[in-house]
Amino acid sequence: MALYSDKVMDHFRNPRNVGVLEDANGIGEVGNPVCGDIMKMYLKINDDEIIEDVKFETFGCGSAIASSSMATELIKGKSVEEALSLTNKAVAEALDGLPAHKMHCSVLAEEAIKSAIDDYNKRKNGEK
Amino acid sequence: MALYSDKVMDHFRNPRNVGVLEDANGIGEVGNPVCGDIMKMYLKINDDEIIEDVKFETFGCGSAIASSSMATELIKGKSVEEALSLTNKAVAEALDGLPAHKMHCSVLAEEAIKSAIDDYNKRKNGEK
Amino acid sequence: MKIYADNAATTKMSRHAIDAMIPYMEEIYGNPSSLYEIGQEAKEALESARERVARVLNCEPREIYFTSGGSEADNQAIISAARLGARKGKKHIISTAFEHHAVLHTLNKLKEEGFEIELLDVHSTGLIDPKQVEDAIREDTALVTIMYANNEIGTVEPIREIGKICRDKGVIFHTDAVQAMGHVSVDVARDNIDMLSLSAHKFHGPKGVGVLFAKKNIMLTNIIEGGAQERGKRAGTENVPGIMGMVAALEDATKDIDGYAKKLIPLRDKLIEGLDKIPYSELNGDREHRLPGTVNFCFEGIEGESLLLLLDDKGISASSGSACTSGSLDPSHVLLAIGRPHEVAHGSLRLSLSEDITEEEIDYLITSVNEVVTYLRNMSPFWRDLVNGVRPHVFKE
Amino acid sequence: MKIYADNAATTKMSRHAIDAMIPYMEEIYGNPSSLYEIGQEAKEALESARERVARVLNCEPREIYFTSGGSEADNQAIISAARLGARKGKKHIISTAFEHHAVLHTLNKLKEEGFEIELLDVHSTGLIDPKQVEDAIREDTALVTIMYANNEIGTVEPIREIGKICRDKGVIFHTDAVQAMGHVSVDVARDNIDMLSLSAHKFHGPKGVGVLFAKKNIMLTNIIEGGAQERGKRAGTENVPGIMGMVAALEDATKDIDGYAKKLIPLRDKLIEGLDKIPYSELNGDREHRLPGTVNFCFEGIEGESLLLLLDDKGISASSGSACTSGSLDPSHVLLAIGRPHEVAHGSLRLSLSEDITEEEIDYLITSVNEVVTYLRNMSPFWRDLVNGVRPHVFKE
Ligand SMILES: Cc1ncc(COP(=O)(O)O)c(C=O)c1O
Ligand SMILES: Cc1ncc(COP(=O)(O)O)c(C=O)c1O
Repeated sequence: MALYSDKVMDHFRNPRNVGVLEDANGIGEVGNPVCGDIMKMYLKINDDEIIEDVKFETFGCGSAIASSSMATELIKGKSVEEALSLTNKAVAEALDGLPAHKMHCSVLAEEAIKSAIDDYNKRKNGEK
Repeated sequence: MALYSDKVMDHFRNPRNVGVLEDANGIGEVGNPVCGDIMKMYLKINDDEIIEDVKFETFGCGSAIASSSMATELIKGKSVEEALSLTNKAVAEALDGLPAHKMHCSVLAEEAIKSAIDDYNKRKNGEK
Repeated sequence: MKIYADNAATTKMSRHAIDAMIPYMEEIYGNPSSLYEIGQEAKEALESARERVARVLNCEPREIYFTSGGSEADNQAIISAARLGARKGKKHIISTAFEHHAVLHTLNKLKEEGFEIELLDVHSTGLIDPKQVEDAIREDTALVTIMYANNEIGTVEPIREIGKICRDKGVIFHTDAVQAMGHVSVDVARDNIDMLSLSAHKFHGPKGVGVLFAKKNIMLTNIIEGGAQERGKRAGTENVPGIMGMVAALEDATKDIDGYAKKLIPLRDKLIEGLDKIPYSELNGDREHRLPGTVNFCFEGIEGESLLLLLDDKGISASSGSACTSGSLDPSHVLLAIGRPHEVAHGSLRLSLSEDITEEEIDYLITSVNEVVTYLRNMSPFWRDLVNGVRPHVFKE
Repeated sequence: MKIYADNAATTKMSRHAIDAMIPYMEEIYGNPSSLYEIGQEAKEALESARERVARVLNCEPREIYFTSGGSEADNQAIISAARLGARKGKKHIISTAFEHHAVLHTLNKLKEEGFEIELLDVHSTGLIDPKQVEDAIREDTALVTIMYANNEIGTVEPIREIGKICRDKGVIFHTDAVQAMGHVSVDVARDNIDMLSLSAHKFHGPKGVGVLFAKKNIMLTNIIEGGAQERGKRAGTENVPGIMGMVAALEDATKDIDGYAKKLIPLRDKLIEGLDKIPYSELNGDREHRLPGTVNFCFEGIEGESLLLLLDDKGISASSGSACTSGSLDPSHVLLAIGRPHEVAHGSLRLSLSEDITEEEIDYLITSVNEVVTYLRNMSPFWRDLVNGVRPHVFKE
């Protein structure tokens, strides 16, 4: 009944995979500073379409940071297809739940991944 | 700052001159039970127009009983003229004051005396 | 002997209720809207208090709103139902003639706004017949508000049956349960209640805190606007210590309602029988359908305030419906509503007992009232007129 | 180290205030409307409390009404003035854009009823110029309501001058002094104030109790109808323990305002200087005209809630105007009112000190905020964009 679950607080206090991935081949950014949150995902996807490495940067509240951290953990080592099927609900559940008015943070995490994979696909197809 | 002054409580707890005066020659009654107070004054006035004895009966609140008691004390042994000049304010002051919404009790005491003297005058003049 | 017999006015706080408040005054003082630890601890306490109140009333936690007392809860319930009704063109409200002023004055305000207020007759018994409610409900009835138990004479209304009728007809039903809670069993589901008011200081909790229960489908209107506390329906930093004290008291007061009744009713009945022996006296309100601890009598020929003052001298705290004690010109509207004439209503006495009353104290109450009534009658010209037949008696001897 | 730096949200009750409540919870529990001894004792306490509050505010006891808190007082003051105005056809109300929601939401309600609400600009300083009030007052102005001190940024308004203008023009002037009381000198006579609101828990008193001061010529409208308490203007059994606790706290909080300022202002200024050294940060609200204990900063590139949570981990309790902590979608209306863009307003921090803060604690606050801001900026893509010049900075370094 505290604001956040212990899982959320753990991922907020000790976020996994924070930072920039210099050799990322898929980068996605969602959100906007006017609303108070931005999430940026860096993916390194290998030739087998496996996410070899992932990092994030987040400007936002505790649950935004925790959602980013959890999302990176959930997709690291997974295939692009698997990553694409990750829902915001799965992120929230992995965090032992989020307060109702904070669910949008998990949505942001899902969208950041999709956006990064989208970027990866565009680069692959030479659109970028 | 209690509801009533010590004087009021003393006259309420130990009312002076309570009862009926069998040989009264002036009796006055004011107030009415619907309003919650009736005061009845019995006067024995001698030939020198001095109030030799006085008694009262009261149906009413604490300050009504105390006002009656104090009023009888203030007029006992006084001349009819002096009794007629007794104001409700004098009764209230003698009681060290009454709460604003209880001032009407002292008015009742003044009126009861006037009514009893009126009765005495009427009897004297053979109107009764 | 010292006997506090005015528990319907307010109660002594229980040690348990006081102890439940202290930590929230001393240590867990954070604002429940804050993020940091002592704020969140206060918030947890607040939400657990809401759950505990909901458990007692048999409703959902989100149907519980904390207020500053019974008056505020009554005001908000009635205003909310009126606003909801008005939106659908419903401007008829049913209530009774002997509600608490928190209800009646709010209804008066609505009357000035164009609502039609129908006050049901409460008869000489102080009881509503559910049939009256059934007959009074119209297409445009916005609300039925009827108290669970009356604060002056202690009669307990057939709330469950009234609730059933309202539920069947789809009319919002509010009950002021300020006097009932802790004294009779109250269950908003069983009793078909849509809205209900409570005040903590009536059941050994703190002053200045209460509850409004409102079913989740009822959209409340704010009485106090501001911050988003209480789901946005009651602004103001939450009185966490008060709420914690209230909940502790509420649980204690409701945990053994049957035992409470079993203990208190025989003592109450003994008191009624004792006072009934005083000539020209009469119990106010129905003999059976009454709170386990409330007794109200009228005594002919005396006035209530003097009675109270002399009882106070004997260590007894009680109240009266006399105009002198109400601060208005008329005696209690409740006694007038059950048909007592003014002159008798002035001579009323309410004794409201607490659970720890003893048989010895009951005897002392009876003896003392008897003495004081006799003493006052002896100096009352009104009483003299009654016994001399100059004026007619109202009661039988 | 544990530092409670959210005294603007609520305060720790003083031992003195708690001790002042206890006898009224344990022993003198009577209802002040009762005649008997413990009722009259409670009544005496209540009336002496009223006198003591009046002495502090410099008004008459009968001009003091006890309420359930600052929100209720604000609501009642504004509604009352509006009703008085409307009777004379005056439906224009002047206020500011950064009032507390208890004021703003009440004004919104009046707007829906047809009142014209004019919210004065508070500039980047968070200060009203009295001239603005003078220019805004019209023939049909019913009320000017301007807060004494702002709860988020701590600026103190020129209330005395504003009061003078209103008095000269015959317009009712209300001020929400909830944040000012106990921190700066408040005197309703000197300051030409007609109505004023207080909340006890902001000056080390209990939660759930407050004061509405209203000059004796101002006829209040009831927010809560019912019994005749508070001269008929605020129904509900009086919260005597709460009121006694409030008065004790009020006297303590006001007895040495100069000493308080002298002690706290240098520490506050040290804190401001320390935080000002953090690059791309800026103090919110005027540097000089501010409460002795309130400091509010915006930090570019970070969000307030994460800042608070990490400070909490370091034992620091603070607050933010971030949308995430306000529960609404937009960041603080106060920060927007002083012209902060949304993205900066989200990154705000309010530290409100209590008198017992030490210099060592100030140092700890500065170091901790510095650390946390740096840490959060390092994981913020927004900050990266700012330092890389992708987005423009709002503040100078
Ligand atoms: C300026 C101001 N006005 C009014 C209030 C409302 O006070 P309360 O929450 O005690 O009702 C507050 C505090 O929340 C405040 O800071
Ligand atoms: C039946 C009833 N309703 C409402 C109230 C109001 O409660 P409070 O005075 O706590 O606001 C009372 C008590 O005064 C009451 O007896």
